[in-house]
Amino acid sequence: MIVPEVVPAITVSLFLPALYVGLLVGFIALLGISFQKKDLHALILTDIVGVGMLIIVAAVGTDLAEALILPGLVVQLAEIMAISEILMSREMRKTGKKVSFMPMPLKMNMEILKTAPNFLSLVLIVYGIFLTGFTGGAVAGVGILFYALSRKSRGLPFKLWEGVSGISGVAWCIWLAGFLILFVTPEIWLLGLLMSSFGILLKVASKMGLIGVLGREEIKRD
Amino acid sequence: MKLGRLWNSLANPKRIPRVFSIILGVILLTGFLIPMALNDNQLYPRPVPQEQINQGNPLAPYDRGGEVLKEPGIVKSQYPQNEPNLGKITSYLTPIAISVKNSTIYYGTSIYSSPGGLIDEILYYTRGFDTVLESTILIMAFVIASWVALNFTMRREDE
Amino acid sequence: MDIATLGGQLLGQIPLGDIVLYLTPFNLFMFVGALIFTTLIAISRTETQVEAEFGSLNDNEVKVGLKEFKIRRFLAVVCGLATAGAMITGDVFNFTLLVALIGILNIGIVSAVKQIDVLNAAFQYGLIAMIASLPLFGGAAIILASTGTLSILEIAQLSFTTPMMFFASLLLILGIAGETGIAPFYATKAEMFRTPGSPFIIIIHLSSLLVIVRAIEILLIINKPF
Amino acid sequence: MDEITYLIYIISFVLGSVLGLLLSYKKYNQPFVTKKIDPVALIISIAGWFLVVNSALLFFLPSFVSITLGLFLAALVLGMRPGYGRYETVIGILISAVVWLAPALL
Amino acid sequence: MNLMANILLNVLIAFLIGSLLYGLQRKVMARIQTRPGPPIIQHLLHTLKFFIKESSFPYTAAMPFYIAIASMLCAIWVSAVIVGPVIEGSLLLFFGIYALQKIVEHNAGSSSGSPYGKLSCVRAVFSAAAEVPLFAVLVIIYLQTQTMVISDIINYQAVNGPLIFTIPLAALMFFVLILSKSPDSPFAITKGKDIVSGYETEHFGVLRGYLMISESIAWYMLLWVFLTVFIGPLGILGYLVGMVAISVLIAFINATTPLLNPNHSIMVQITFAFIGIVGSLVLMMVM
Amino acid sequence: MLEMQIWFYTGCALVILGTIGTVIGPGVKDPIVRILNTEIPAVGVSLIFLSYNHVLALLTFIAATVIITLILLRAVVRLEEMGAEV
Amino acid sequence: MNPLDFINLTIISSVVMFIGAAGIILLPKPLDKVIMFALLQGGFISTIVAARYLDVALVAAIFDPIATVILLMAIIKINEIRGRKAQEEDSSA
Repeated sequence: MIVPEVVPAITVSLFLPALYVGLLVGFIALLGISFQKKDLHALILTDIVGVGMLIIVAAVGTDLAEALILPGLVVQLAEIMAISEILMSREMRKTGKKVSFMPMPLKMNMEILKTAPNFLSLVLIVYGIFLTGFTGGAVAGVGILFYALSRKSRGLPFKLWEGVSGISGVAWCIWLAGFLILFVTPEIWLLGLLMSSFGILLKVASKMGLIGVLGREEIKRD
Repeated sequence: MKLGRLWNSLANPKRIPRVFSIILGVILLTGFLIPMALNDNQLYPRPVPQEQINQGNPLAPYDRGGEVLKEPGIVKSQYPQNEPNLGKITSYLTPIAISVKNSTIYYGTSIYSSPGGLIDEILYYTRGFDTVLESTILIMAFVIASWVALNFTMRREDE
Repeated sequence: MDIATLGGQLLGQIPLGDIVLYLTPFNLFMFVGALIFTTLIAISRTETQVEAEFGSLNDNEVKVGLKEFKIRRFLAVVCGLATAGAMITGDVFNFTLLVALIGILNIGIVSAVKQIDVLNAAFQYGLIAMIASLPLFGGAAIILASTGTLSILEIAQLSFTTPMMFFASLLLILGIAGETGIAPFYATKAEMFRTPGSPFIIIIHLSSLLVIVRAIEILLIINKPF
Repeated sequence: MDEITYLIYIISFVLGSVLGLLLSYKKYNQPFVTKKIDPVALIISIAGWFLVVNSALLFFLPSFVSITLGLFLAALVLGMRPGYGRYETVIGILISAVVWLAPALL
Repeated sequence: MNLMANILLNVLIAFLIGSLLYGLQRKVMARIQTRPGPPIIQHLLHTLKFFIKESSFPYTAAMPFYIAIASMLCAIWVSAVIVGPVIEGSLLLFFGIYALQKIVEHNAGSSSGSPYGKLSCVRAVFSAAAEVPLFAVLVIIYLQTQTMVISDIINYQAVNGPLIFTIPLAALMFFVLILSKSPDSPFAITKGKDIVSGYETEHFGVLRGYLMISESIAWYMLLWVFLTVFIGPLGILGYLVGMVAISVLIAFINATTPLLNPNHSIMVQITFAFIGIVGSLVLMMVM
Repeated sequence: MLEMQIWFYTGCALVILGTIGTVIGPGVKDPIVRILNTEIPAVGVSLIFLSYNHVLALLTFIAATVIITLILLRAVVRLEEMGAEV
Repeated sequence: MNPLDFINLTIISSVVMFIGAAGIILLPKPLDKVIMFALLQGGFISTIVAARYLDVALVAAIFDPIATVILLMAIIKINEIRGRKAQEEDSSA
């Protein structure tokens, strides 16, 4: 028997320590937030709260738990992104300052930034495509992002940005179609499966990559 | 009147996350007093960790049996009656994945992350609606972030 | 059993794999209500706020720009659909995901405004929403750990309630309170309503109230007081 | 049907009030006159409240007819413009209450 | 009887009695404050008056929404009557109706574009935060009677006596909720006189008429739920007497208390809710 | 089995240590330092995932952590540039 | 029982990770912290190798330098900004 009927004893024995660690981490981080005056620091600390959540979910130790972790991660990431953007927008309105929109320095001549990105990004993207799904999307996304971040060429037009976000919308539709196929006509489940995995891959990857493109767009305006 | 002042200060948006987190923290602490244990009769149970890799299984740690396109893998789902193709996705491997499987025993994770595999089965088939929502959350958060970025933080001088 | 004593007779189920949506008169009413509001919002134009100008007798019209209007309408419609989904879903984790989606959309709907105070409120609300994901998903996970299932229909048929399930539902309600911003955490949300753009911000309020009502049903089913 | 009867009662009460309001505005043109008792209003009020409270005594009428009629008359006085019809109403209620209690007391 | 006729009948009764109770309340308040006060019929006439007045719509309004909202409010309270007296369905459904109603009321304020309506809308969000916990009294009723279906609750009370004796704190909570819905009450921040007429400020003519009709039905329904759930099986006369008594009691409270500041109003209500929920649970544990 | 326990408890220790370090560690007034400290709990969680054999989740988590770090750093740098006191 | 039995990949990597964690928390300068972070990551990767999931180790090994580069860039940039600010304050004073 490859898969046991019930959860193995060792996983059960690890549940309680893991749960307690999750609760403890959550508690410490929440205490930190409640005594924190600065908004940015509170935002950083919420990241740790998310870590507590992940541990609690992981503690269940089944395949289902893992399937629940995957998206939880992505949700956490997306929320941090949206909220940090709001924070920046608020501060810009408050200070009313025009700042150079460059998030990362490129004046440094770092050796790694010249040679490594092409290769690393290629590996990551190819590997991400092989993986597909949420995981592959995240991996390939980091690849695109890293490539965009480290390149010095800045000729990306604004339209392309919208194009990339368009791809992700289309990808979401592909994924939905795949999902529907799985339920409506289960006979061609294989097609549905492939559509779903590649839809999610495209979607997640393009969205992750957007962050990098976002950075470049800002650099260009500098 | 002190109570009135306290109530007024509670209405300050900046205080609210702090108040919320302290309440939540206290409730989390009560978790230590409550007897808790994992109910071992779970859905989708998995084998003992490291067991499959120790056996030299090239599909470790996600091998759930079954044969490609012939025999479904073993999945303990909630409502098997709703899922005519239960386990087939679990056992499915792409041709590339099969070749990877034959060449090395250390790439089980990658094989099961490519189309087919247990997690895909759960994410797309048995609990597909969840994944719709998750990717919707993702797309919405990005829409919001990119919209704010495009229209406020980046092109503010256009206003 | 419990489901019938809470919301009336079970009218039907919509199976989507392991996630089974179910309909009682209560769920159906809330579902239809949310959909009607969403439709209304989708076809409305926004209000114009008229404010007296300072130091003169003129009026100052605060309008919502076309671009802003479009994105906010889009987010509001998605939020309405998510609320409608949360009314009929029959799976704890699915419900928490819908609540999380509602939370992020609520922030998004007001994130496009120009008032600093409103942006500040949106940010603080966002912080709460992120913190609340710990009790929300954590609560669902603890329910899974203690019962071995996430389906509400299955949980309703269990004959026991452990203290662990009680703790989990405590976490769950706190998470929902955080994501939707009810008392005593209402202030962030109320501040967000000061911005123009009436039919869209209404959905923020709609979603939170309906979700709370639904959450009460779910928690009663999970805890089975007798 | 119970509910239909009650609906008729309410409607007759409402109509009576409206009519009383209109008539009283025609009849009196001074606001806030107290201390004076209008004999016509007094009679209507007593009759109305008597019919409402003591409908059981009037065996020749079905009770719902008498109550409908009584509510109409009582409302006619009760619904008068502000300042009028108060003493009349109170006296009407008192008298009918006494009549209602009389069999028990005697 | 035919279901439709039954619904129509109950809605009419609810509307007429609700309006009369509002009128009575105003009269009692006026007498307490040594004013003559309007006739009892005034509120009803006021409502009907709006149907023969000219309707005009502000050009700042959010258009289809602004009109739809008034009829939505009406429809929602009519469905409350259907759930309540007509079919005696689930209390949870009534709770849902109450939640929806909150939204409509709130958006009536904000869709007009008037700053007063806007303020009322912001306050409505505040007050919803307080009223929803108060409505959680339903949970306590559920814990006590093990059902949410109104007819079953009535049967329970017929056997075990009125719930107001077994869970008095819950009854108190519900009473505070009713109090907060009455105009001129210390908790009526959405309709305070400092913001003209609150969310109704910019609704004229037929729309205002609809709003007022639904308010009357709402008042009737809240009192009906209170009496049904806490006092038990009553005849129609019993309902009437109970409603009049509660209205007069609330009029006394309204006449003698000032309007609270929004924050304080909410926190007072939440305090009540907290005391009510915790107290009831403790009482249940003890007994 | 022993190995797995070692990973698990090492992960737990790292998570708790890192959280405490992030909340009250030396020099955390500087947001950069605080973000750097959050990497320790991230590695701890990865270890816990590993000991449960949640390998796919681990893979995704590694990628997501990098992106979260990037987002936070971007916010920090830009806010610093604006001179905003947050 | 030979004490040398305790020296295996698992133990060593966890020790390395603890050293790295302590270094990140205790060292004051951000650049030092980044170096200790690399130590932490190294320990982590060797743990994955000890678990014999080589593909995961591969990905972790690719992400390690990326994370380091991102951190480095941010630190350099922020130092630059702070330096410029200090200069401006000096010149204005």
